[in-house]
Amino acid sequence: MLKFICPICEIETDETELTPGGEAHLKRMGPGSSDQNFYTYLFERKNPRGIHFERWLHSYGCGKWFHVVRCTKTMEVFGTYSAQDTKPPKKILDAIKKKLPNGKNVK
Amino acid sequence: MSDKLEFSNNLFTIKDLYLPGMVSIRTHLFDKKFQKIIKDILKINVPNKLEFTFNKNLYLAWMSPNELLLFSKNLNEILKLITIIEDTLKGIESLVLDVSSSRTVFSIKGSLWRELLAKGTPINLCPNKFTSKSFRRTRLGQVSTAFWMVKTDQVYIVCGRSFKEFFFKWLCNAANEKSIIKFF
Amino acid sequence: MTSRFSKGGILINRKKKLSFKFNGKNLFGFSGDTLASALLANNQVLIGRSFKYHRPRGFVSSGVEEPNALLSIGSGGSLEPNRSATTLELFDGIEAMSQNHFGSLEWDIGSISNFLSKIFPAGFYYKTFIKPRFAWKHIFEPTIRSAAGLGKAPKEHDLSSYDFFYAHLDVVIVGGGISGLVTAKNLASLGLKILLVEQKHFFGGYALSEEFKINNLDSSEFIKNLEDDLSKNENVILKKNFSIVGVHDHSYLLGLENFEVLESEDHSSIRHRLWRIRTKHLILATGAIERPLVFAGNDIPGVILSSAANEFYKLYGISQGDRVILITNNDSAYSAVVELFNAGISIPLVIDVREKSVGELPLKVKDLGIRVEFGKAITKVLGKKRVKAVEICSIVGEGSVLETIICDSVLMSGGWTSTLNLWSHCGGKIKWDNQLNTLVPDETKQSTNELGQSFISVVGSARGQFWPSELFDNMEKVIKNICEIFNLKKIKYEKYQIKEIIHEKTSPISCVPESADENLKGKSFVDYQNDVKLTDLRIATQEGFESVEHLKRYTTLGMATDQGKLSNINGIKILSHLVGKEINEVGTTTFRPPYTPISLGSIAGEARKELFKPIRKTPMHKWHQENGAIWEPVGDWQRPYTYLRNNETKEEAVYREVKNTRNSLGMLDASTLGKIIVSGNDAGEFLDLIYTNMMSTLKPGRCRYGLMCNENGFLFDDGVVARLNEKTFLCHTTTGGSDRVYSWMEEWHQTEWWDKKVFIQNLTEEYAQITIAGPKARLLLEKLGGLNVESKKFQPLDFIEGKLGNFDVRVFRISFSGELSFEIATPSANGEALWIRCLELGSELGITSYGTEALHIMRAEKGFIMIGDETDGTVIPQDLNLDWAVSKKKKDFIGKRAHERIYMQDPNRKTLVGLSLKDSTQKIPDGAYALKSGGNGAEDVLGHITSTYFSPSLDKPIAMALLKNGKSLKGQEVDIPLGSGNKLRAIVVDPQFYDIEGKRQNV
Amino acid sequence: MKKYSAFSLIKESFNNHFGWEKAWKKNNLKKSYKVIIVGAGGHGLATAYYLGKNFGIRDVAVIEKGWLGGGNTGRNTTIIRSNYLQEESAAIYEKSRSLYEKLSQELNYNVMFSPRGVMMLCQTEHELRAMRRTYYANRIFGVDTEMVSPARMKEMIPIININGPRFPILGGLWQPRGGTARHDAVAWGYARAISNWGVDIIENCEVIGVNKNKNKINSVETTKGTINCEKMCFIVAGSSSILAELCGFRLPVESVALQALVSEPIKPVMHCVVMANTVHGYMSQSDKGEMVIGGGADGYNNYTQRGSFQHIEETVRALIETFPFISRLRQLRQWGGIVDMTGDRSPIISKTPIENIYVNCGWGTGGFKAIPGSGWATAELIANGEPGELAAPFSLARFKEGRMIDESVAAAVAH
Ligand SMILES: Cc1cc2nc3c(=O)[nH]c(=O)nc-3n(C[C@H](O)[C@H](O)[C@H](O)COP(=O)(O)OP(=O)(O)OC[C@H]3O[C@@H](n4cnc5c(N)ncnc54)[C@H](O)[C@@H]3O)c2cc1C
Ligand SMILES: NC(=O)c1ccc[n+]([C@@H]2O[C@H](COP(=O)([O-])OP(=O)(O)OC[C@H]3O[C@@H](n4cnc5c(N)ncnc54)[C@H](O)[C@@H]3O)[C@@H](O)[C@H]2O)c1
Ligand SMILES: Cc1cc2nc3c(=O)[nH]c(=O)nc-3n(C[C@H](O)[C@H](O)[C@H](O)COP(=O)(O)O)c2cc1C
Ligand SMILES: [Zn+2]
Repeated sequence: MLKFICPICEIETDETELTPGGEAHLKRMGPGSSDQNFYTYLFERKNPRGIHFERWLHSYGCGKWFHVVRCTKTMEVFGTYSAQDTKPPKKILDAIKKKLPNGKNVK
Repeated sequence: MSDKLEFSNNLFTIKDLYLPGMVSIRTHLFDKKFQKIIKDILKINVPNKLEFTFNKNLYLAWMSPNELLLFSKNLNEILKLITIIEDTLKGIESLVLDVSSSRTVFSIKGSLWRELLAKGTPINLCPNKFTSKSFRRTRLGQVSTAFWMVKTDQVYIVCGRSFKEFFFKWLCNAANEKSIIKFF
Repeated sequence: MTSRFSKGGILINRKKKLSFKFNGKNLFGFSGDTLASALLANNQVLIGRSFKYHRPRGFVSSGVEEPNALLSIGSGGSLEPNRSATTLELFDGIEAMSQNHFGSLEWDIGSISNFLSKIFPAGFYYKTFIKPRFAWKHIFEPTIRSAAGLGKAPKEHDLSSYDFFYAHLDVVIVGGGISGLVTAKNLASLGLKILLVEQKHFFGGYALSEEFKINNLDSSEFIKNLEDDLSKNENVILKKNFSIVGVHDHSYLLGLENFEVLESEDHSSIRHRLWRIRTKHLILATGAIERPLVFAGNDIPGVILSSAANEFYKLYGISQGDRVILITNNDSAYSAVVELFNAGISIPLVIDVREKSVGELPLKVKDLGIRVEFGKAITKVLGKKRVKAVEICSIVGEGSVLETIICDSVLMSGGWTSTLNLWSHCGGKIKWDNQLNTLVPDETKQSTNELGQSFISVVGSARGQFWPSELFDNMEKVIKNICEIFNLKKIKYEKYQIKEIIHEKTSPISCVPESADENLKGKSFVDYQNDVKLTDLRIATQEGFESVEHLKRYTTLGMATDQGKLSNINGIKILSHLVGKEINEVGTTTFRPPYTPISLGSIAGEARKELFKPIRKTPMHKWHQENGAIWEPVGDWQRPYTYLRNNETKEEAVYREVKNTRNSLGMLDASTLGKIIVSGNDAGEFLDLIYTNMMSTLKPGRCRYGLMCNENGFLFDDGVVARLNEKTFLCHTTTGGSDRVYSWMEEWHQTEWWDKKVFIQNLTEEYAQITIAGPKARLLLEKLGGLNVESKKFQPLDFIEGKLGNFDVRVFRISFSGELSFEIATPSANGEALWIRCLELGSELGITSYGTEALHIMRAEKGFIMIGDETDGTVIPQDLNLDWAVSKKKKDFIGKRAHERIYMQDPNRKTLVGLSLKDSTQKIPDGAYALKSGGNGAEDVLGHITSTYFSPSLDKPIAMALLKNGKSLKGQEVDIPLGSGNKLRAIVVDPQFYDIEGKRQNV
Repeated sequence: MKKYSAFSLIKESFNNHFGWEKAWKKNNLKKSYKVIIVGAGGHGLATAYYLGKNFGIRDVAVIEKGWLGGGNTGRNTTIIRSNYLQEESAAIYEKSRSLYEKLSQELNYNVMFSPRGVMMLCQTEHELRAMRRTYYANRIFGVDTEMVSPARMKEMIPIININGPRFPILGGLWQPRGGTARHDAVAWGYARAISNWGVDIIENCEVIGVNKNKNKINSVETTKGTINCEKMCFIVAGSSSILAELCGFRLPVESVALQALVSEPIKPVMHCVVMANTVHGYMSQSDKGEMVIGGGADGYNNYTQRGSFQHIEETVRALIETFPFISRLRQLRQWGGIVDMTGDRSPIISKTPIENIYVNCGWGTGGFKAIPGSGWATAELIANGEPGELAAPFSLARFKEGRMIDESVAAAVAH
């Protein structure tokens, strides 16, 4: 049973109050994009064993989407940030670097 | 549906506050102009995150960074206020809607209300976490709700109107005197 | 004979006698007993039959690890199968029945399989029953199945109630033994919120039945004081009958609190409460469990763990027999012998498999004059339903009998296993410690919480430190650590004085004699409940099932209701021996929740019957209820399917409703339709992206039918959009779609197009909505009065706002039935009143209410699509001839790119057509398929029927279908195979059947 | 290989069963193989089996990072059915089901395939309609099913509650020849058969890299060394994205946890498999007597083989509603598996961007039933380098073309 700090409400929220929304920072491909790009956007996922950038919705709370950085192997949460941030904040990236100095993902 | 929903036992009194008034105000809450307007009209401050402010019969609660819920037990008061607020907010990006019919409010009286609610919501209801200022939206007994404390021994809970009979049954079940823990 | 001493028993209250039944016999016990101790007090040693071979079994333990003593408790709606007698606190009136026997417990016909046990070793069923093929289905499997299971399932509804609770804590301490209590005591003054739980009905754990001094107090007195102390402390919640059963991600714990005794006294009390706990720190003081030794006949009733015998004696005043022997590989088990001897039991022999021991306890036993034999073992236990004697042999060798000793009970001890299940539930690793002869937590591989930090500490014998003087070795460290975690000033830790007991090391031996012959091994049980013997483990490894996981699955070792609490360690020791690997190389199987089985009822909690799932009701629900509505669940909503009058059938009612609406007037509760406000300067632009058609060009005061696709291009919702004013739109959605569409819009707004200036609000519940349809619809609105609804003023797809009678309304002129139709929206609070008003005024116009089925028929007669019928998540608007609602002008909208993909352009896509039957007495069945006429097989499939009805308006069957290249099939015949093997012949037509020119709705 | 039979069992009993051989050999790696299959789950082993049986290709290694059958094959709720809506699905699942019927005899290993019947409940009008559609599709595509009335259902499953106040049962889709099988035995049986042919099964050996030359693979790196191969196929369910990453491409799959639980064993009370899709839960009783229960998958990416308790909760609630008697039974154990969900919830048996690498994955929550059929089809793909009829619709290309095979449309969960 996961819990995250909703960056909007700034409180701990229980998984039962949230809705998962899959990989974050996907670039939407609209009309005119190539078949490959459109396929990548719709279907191809990183699905890493390790650090995952993902989206969650505080559905039973403020109703806002937010970003989470979570390890899919240990469930460690490296931080949460706004859905309108197109990149993860430096603080979170630093925390990840500290955990995985060689840049490789967790085994 | 107009049948009143009421329940009481030795510990709790649960009541549907039949037809109170509610207004949803959507705008950017941090906007200073907006804050002033609210202060002028309602004589209360825009509440902080996860909190509510009040003035006699009026409660103004934080729903999200761009939504407030204005609540009064008196529907007419609210209906009057809506027009005023709407008019005053004209220049500001906002949406003011009467939602009095969308939702209903239950009052739960009884000093053990924290215990009752903790049967259904995962949020931390310890007195130092959920205080007399707090306003929380949560999933409670499978229903989307919001609640706040109006007296030390009384809370108000909002839920969607169509859920109210189900939710009322849930509350009555949770009010079971035989299942008291005295946790808080 | 087992019996109760006339004195003693710390837990029982001899003044309070309780009666209970076992297999119909009336028996008595005392308050404070467990069912197990009460049965033993009545000399009931034979208690059940094993799973596979139906061997007679008795108690081996006194706690949650019990594999044998499983009983069915209660009857009817309160029957509970497989309840271990050792964990059930006795209450008045318990009815207990033994399980898994054909015939009586004493004379079980099923025990024939015991004689065949040699032919039926582990995994035998994979090797046989293969041929002939039909025999498996008709003979073998039914035979195997009929032998399955232990107790019988209840047949009636469960009458008990179950409770839930969410708790947030700083520290949870699991285990109310001496270690847990002392830890709590040390933390109690820190101001942290602490929960200490003990699964049993008493505190103290093993220390309660042990004799040692702590701070100069008797251990039992020390515990009593601690308990009293803690129960007065505000920061500590002390709970008995409460078991932590699971540790889940992000430090989420599940705990089950048991109120069975209370419930037996007061039926309105709850039975179980499932606690869902978030804790910052978790302390395991879960203690240790004694291991059996593996020798022939170690399962015969009367063979019991030495610690269990000791507990039964000290806590409940029970003696296991008149002549008791002990077999042990360690010193600790000697204490039971001392106790029993002092109580006057005859102890003919203590067998110690070790070469020697100069520990204090063995010496004491010798001093008492008890015969102790070192380096010896048990060849086998004699007796069938009760121990009669044991044959003694040397530990080395195959087990030639040296001597036979008469006795009626055998105590055994194979050392101790620390209880570390909870340490591992969430990924923590454990390792074997040869020195301590137990599993210990691997501190380098711990479970972690959401911060990636470890959050579990282990204290007491759960760490493998079993002797009293060692119990608190790491207590100071744990307390300090907690102070650091919570940023508290370090507190002084008080040292405890416990006299050290000089002891010898436990022997690693767990099977005796070491080279027992095959016949003995075939009677030496490792897993009692599942009848896994030494020979099974040998055969399995010989066949290559050497991974501990394969061994488990092949032999079912550790898969019984006790989950291997007694058997797992012996199992891996034996495995390590068989494959010649270190225990740590062999590893353990995975510990999984729950630690002890929990009732499914407690998992469901209160969510059963009417609280199972939320039900949503419209403002007019009560009226529907009182007027014959048959309900149809749509999402969480309940909608009237139709209203039954007098003795009508469902079908008759529906046809009546359709005809009445078409001929005069009908009204429908449409309140469940989704109503979403989208408002702001960019609202039009935003909706242009959400809908396939153009919404920004809609004029205020007007409505437009719109479609929504997902990014895959598939149609997922539709509805009428009304432009309320320059910047505000009201979007109607389907009943099931309102929440989905609202979240959909929010998601796109928040995560992709947050620059668009809009606010979105779901007003579904704010308005009750009533559809007034039929030729007399306008008359009714005029009667209600207040609005000008003349056809010139109020055109199709217009809406007006104002007062209708006394009601604040918004009226839309939209039609889903093909009739002249108005949808009236009014605040929900007035919904019921308006509905009743319409009925009153409409009665002389012949109004009738209609339900969803009539609605569906009427829309099908008109060829209107229905989300969920004509669509199924794979259909694009173009398939439904809705190209006109898909903008070609817009640069972008959700789904547009997807429509450009090859397969979406395929001319062979299925498209919507109508079907008309030649024989109008027939009806095309729901879900049927259409084939090329004359076709039979899969290659002839054209598509499937999406909607099919008998049309009361046209008095003939109608249907719609999605057929391959449907447009090209117009006028052709297709075949529709029926379940019966017959076929219907249909003609492909336009999917509009009724009032094709649309005259009726445009009046 | 010693033949298994009642006779050999009795004979061995006189010899204290000392004569049994290893079910599959513990081999050492050779330098090179014609085909390397990564993943010794049911699908990997079955693929090796049909490669040997149908194409005579036996110079094969099956590489397994843990213990054979320890992935989802060893942790599923063992439901076998083929009453799928879409033609392509029906074809492969029905092929599979029919292979299951004779699998014990074919492998000389009792996989305990138990055609006890699968009942899918209809609890709303909408579901009833959708199920009827499936029924008619089944008739045409050669899958034997029938619709049953609530009354008939009550006769067949006396413990069911057909009058649930909230979701009364309106009917059911019954597949009499669906059922269950002993999941571990399926893996062990295939392993025994291929090992007997000389196929190497290498356990405790993880593939950690692939060596490519241009667009072709020539060897794989494992924790036990480098192995050359002519072709490679990875069949690793929840780990598919990881293998794909090693190979240098991505897949349209996500790994999520699916959980199951068992009750304590009770005497037989329910003789068929029941699936309740509206309330979302399914249950059958194993030959040992436990009620085997499963439900919905988590919605977030996960590699831990643990899931969130809320799904257990929802599943149990749903089943108590449908089978009130289970309320007083106890949950004995719960566990999770990592399943690979594709964009349309249908599997992938396909060529990949790398010329001689093939993939079989995406079975998600429902691939146990497909093991023989999928092995059959995958063997064909590997042997010929091109998919046969069964596999062709399940290519990766379908996602680009928009030609999805969506089973969820029939309102069915995919088990
Ligand atoms: C709880 C649950 C219930 C289910 N219920 C059903 C059901 O009732 N009916 C049904 O039909 N299906 C069901 N399924 C789905 C079914 O179990 C799977 O679809 C099926 O078992 C997949 O088999 P597989 O052989 O593809 O994968 P697996 O059995 O998972 O095998 C893959 C193997 O690959 C190995 N591997 C991974 N990475 C590497 C590497 N780098 N190197 C070497 N080896 C590697 C893994 O260790 C594993 O052994 C269920 C699944 C779960 C989890
Ligand atoms: N001399 C020896 O070799 C030896 C060996 C073993 C035990 N002992 C004695 O046993 C005692 C050990 O004390 P301790 O406190 O460490 O252990 P304990 O076994 O006395 O107490 C542990 C308690 O935790 C409870 N528990 C376990 N799992 C639980 C769960 N999941 N939820 C709720 N409760 C749970 C148990 O019911 C038990 O009461 C000492 O008195 C020690 O002398 C001695
Ligand atoms: C069909 C089926 C039946 C099972 N029955 C039992 C059982 O009776 N007892 C038990 O302890 N576990 C049972 N299990 C669960 C396994 O012990 C184990 O949890 C599961 O295979 C997952 O492996 P893991 O827990 O080692 O990760 C069963 C599993 C399956 C798939
Ligand atoms: Zn929030």
